[in-house]
Amino acid sequence: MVDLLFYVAALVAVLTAVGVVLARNPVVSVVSLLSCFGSLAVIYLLAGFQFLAAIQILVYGGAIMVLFLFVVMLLNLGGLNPEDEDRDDPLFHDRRRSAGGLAVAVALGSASLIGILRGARHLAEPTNGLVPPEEGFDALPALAEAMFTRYSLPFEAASVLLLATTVGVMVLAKRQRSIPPAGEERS
Amino acid sequence: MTHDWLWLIPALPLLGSLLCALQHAQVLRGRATNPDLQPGVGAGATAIAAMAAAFGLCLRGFGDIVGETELLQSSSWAWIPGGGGLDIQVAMVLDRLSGAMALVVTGVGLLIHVYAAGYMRGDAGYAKFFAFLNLFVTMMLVLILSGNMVGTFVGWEGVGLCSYLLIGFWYDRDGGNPGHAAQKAFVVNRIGDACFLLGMFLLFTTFGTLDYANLIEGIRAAAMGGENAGTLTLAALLLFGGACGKSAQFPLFTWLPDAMAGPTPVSALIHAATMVTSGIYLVIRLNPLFAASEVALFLVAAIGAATALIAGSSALRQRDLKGILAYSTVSQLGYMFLALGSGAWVAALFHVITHAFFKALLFLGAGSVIHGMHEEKDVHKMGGLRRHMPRTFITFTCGAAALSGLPLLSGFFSKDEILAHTFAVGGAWWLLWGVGLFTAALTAYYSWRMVALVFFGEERFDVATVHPHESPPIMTVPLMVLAALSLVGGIIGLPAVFHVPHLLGEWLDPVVRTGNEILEHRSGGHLPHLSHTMEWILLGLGSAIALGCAHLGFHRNKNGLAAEVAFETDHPKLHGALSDAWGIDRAYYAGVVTPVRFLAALVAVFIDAFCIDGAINAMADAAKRAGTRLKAFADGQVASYGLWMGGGAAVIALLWALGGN
Amino acid sequence: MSVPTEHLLALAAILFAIGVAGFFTRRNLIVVLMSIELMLNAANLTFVAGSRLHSSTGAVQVDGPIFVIFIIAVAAVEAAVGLALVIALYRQKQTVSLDAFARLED
Amino acid sequence: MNPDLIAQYFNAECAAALAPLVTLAGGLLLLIVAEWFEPMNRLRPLLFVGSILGAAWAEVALLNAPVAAVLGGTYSADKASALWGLVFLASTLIAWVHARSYYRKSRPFLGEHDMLLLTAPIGMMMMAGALDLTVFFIGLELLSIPLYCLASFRRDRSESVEAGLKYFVLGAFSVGLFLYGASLIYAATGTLSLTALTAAAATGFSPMAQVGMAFVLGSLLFKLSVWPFHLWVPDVYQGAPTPVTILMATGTKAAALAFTLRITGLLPESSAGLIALLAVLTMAAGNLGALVQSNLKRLLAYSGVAHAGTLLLLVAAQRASGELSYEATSAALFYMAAYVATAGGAFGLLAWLEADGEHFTQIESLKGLGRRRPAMAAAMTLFLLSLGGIPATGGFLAKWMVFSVTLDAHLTGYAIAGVLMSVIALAYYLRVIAAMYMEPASDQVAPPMAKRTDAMLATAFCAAAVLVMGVLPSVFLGLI
Repeated sequence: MVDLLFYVAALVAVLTAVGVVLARNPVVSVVSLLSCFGSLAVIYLLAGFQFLAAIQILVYGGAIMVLFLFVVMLLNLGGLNPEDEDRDDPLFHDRRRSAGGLAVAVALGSASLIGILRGARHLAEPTNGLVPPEEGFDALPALAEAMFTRYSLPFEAASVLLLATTVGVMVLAKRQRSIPPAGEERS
Repeated sequence: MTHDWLWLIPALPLLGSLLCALQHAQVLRGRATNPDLQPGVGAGATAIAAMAAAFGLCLRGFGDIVGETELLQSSSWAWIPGGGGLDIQVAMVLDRLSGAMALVVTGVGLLIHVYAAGYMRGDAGYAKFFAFLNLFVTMMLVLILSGNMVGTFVGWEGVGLCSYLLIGFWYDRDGGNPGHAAQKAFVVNRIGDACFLLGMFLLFTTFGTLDYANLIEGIRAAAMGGENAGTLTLAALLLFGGACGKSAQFPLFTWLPDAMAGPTPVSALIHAATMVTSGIYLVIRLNPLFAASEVALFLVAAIGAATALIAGSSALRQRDLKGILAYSTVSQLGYMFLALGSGAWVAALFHVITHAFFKALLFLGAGSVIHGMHEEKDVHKMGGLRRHMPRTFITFTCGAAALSGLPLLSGFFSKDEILAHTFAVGGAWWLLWGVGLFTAALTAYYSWRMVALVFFGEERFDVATVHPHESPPIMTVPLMVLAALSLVGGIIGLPAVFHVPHLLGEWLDPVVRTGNEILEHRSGGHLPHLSHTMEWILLGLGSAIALGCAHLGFHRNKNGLAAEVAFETDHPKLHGALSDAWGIDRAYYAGVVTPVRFLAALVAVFIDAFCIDGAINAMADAAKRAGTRLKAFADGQVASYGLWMGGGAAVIALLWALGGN
Repeated sequence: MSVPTEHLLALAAILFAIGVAGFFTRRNLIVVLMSIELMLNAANLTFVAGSRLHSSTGAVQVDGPIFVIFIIAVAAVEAAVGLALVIALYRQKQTVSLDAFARLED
Repeated sequence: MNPDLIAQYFNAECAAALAPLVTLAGGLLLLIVAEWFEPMNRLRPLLFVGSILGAAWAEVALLNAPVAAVLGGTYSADKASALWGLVFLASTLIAWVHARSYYRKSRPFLGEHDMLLLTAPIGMMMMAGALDLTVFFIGLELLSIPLYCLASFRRDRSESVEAGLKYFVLGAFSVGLFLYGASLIYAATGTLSLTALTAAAATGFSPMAQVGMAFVLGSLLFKLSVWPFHLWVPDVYQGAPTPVTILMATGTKAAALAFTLRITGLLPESSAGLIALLAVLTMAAGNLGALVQSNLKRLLAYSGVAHAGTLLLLVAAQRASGELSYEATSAALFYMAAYVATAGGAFGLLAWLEADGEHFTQIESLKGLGRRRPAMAAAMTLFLLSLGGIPATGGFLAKWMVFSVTLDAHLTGYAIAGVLMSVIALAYYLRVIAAMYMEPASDQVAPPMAKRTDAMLATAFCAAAVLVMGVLPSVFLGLI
């Protein structure tokens, strides 16, 4: 039952991911990506990482994707703007580039798959029984402890990162203040 | 005992250089407010004083080593302190070889500085010129006096850099394209420098030291024990490659004739007397290394002979006065390498010294002529100048006589010693001896052709507008000193048949002893030797050839251009080949420069086409009608960059995914 | 019955490849950014699978899940910066197409 | 939480190790306060320089009492990372000084500019000191995010926005590669600690981990600007405001190199040849690319690519010899210290010229600079010669050390190729020198120049450093 749920979630994840890439309308892409993240959250849940599932929904779904949607709406890109959008077929508007891109994607993907399949034999444990988790699997306490001891440096640094990002984004996105005329400007 | 004052020898010209640079800066600042301001005239005096002081110190050091000590050494300075195997201690060493070289460099350099003070008068970059010139001398002294290969390399690169600056000194003048010549000189030199660097690395990895004294010990042990023969040969060849670049040997000599675009004192100092001899210095310094390898010796001799012949023949048909001298210099440098390849280390240095005298003299004399002729360099447009510039005429003729090897003059003895040695080695060297002898004939011919065309016959210029005048004493006095040296300089190396000691040979013996021992060891105890009769025959042969060809060259040309014109019409192809230096330069352009440029352009286009799209963008702009289709080509630069990145990562990933374990 | 780890890892690899494909083929910057999010999520999934693989009931291997949390934080940061740049670009060129910037070249 | 646990992690050693980071972060907070609190506004430069100097002081303290590993083995402040820290701080300070004169006329967001600039070295230090992939990753972001913003800081110029976007898009891609690679390594080995990973790699990585390593290496090569990951370099260097280019060219590269050297143990043993090959190709791409440039910023960018190739030789040498040797570390540190001074000086001069309104972008426009501004031209010449590796400059010794390490690792052929490449390199550096000294000035009249004491001091500092490193390298090598 649980493993069936996993395969359904996996299928949805793949289909929606393809949807992100193929959709002509950015809004559709955003919604597809949201569903993809949702199905990944299901998988995390199945694997016993409730906390990750929660922040996947809250942060990814609730914050990041809404940000995307917001920008799409702000710039009014919902409709098909012939200048911005891939006119005919989003994948093949430029055959050379797309072919190259697909080739690289396939190469990277297959390299990973080969590594995974060849590496599976090297894995320490017998490779089954991971989904669903065994009884009493609870990652949260250990996670919290590590986060505030061993990982306190990146944790604090992440706060500095957020601060810097706030500053940087404000500079980038603020409407242009009037800048003194091009006295020292290059023409 | 350490002699830390040795540091002063290069430091003094460096100080002079800095002072001149300061004066130049003041000139620049002054000119901003007053464009007519006279350039910093104090610079010449400063530079000359620095040179004189350095010369004095060299003399003092020289006096010290004439006594019981064989060499003076300063305390060493830890340039790169050891710790991880790399330990470079730099020290100044004045031994018999570097002492002699340093004397020539500072002595001839001093004379040239004096001359330049007159020659460059009124030039806008007067102070700058002396700053460069003093800096050059500094670097040359570092090259010579360093007791360590790294220090030599510093000087090696430094003189290249100064040469670049000085060749391009008159970058803003028309004709000759000095900027291009400077760049060519530097890049060709750098090819040699790369070889030098590699050879140095090789020696370091083999012997674990770059200190000359230790290195020579190591080489001696290896050569006597017959170890590492391949490495020694390779190292010798690489270093010889470096020497080829700096000393303008085939096939790297093409920069030297172009380098004549620089002011004439520069040609005299750098491209005749000092920098170009640094390759010879290096080989003498490492003589055991070369002595240990038959292959290296033969290659050195063969390249030397080939260079002598090619350049000597090219000098025959040049019309540019400095061009004749330039090819002649290349040819004489070839002689020196011929000597080195025959194991005649002393003869090579002997020729370095005499050549420094007479070639500096010739260049300075040529400068005086060109100066008097209002920058005319074409010998076809001169003639009859002996009446206008008597002092220049007499001194110049002395130099030409020495160059052509007229009996008993300095060039005669040094050239004869080289040829005698080559002959004595025998075997394949006999062929090289023949080449050398033939080149000697060419040398005599073109020297006297040059004298005849410049100073004899009718005035072939417009007497109404051009008034040749003798140069001021500040220029002619150095000429006279050099002329005297050219005439009698040979006494330091009289041949054995004269039954007087070979002064230079005895002096240099400690330096070349190891090399000779190795040569002796390799040949089983037989050093090449000539009987006195044979030596007399060779001397006679040399004298006869020199006198005969000099006579021929002079008489065919003393009455005007008839012989020149006749040759040109009779043998147009030969004339073209000779005046073009056998087309080697053009072959370079076709074979090396153009392909490299093409490669660079190809890469540019390649990157553009795939990534930067410059060309395609331009096309798209130009041909709007192609519009969308071409734009599809031109779009997505970021994606193309990413494609290369992703592709690179994918290749590595696939390699490692499929590899091992 | 349970799901073998390889399947989780393979799912991640497929998602990663789809993300890469989207990155290279799309020229709408916003969609390109979303493709990058897909790549990051593939990494997340692999970390989760790896953590399960190397955990036992008593001792949870937490390095992976912690990295996931950091990745989510950084994804937010990158999205913010990326979208700010999108807005800056849009102000200049009235477009969000990658083709709009190809001026820097020689 | 358990107090013992806290005491175990947050001890005096930890405080010492993190002191430079904390100083910079504190400076950042003070800068924010200063921005918001009017009376403190004028103190901003003081705060910036103060925090840099404070951090430098903390690094020097660490140099005398290095700390091997803190925070459960996730971060180290050993001697090498302390020295790297000093390199980063110098690079940041040079960039900042030039930014001050670059943005001299009142520009909006200067406070924000300083804040972003002060964040970058925190990230670099985390990268250099990381013993754990998580720490490295956050450091990487902490460096990259400010740089994205700074690169597009001049939003009035489309080139600037473009540069920021290109850097960002490709940077985000490389981060994706890194993360997926790290996750594969983790899935294969169950650890993210470099110490544990090195031990695991010694007994052989599984193919999965090796693929992961390939991805991680790819993202590092991107930051190092190695062929074929280098294509963004000329565009971004050219478009970004020049002071930011200083930081990108020197600091970022140093940080990426420091980390790459740390993880060479994780690369497959057979990869030394591959990396050396990449190094030589990078040198070729950089040098040939530079040969045909007419724009000085692009030329220097390509030359930076060539230098990255030389540095990569060091990585290959270290992989080939199998362990982090003293020579390799000192060569890397010396090379980057010299490169910070040289490239920092050269790009700094460009920033200065640009701020003065000289139309500097083309080599053409440098014509006659030797006459117009002799001191500036002399400094530029010095920097170019050092980049070209002429003896008696820091650049020569740096190259020398790298090549000797390479030879010790028996990568002879690659070392020879590297030496030969330096011949090509000289050709284009000389072209610039020739333009400055040997070609008559173009007609355009240079505008009246304001005295820029700060930029002048920075240039003089760089020039002195280049010379001292060339003549008295023991001053620097003694530190290592």
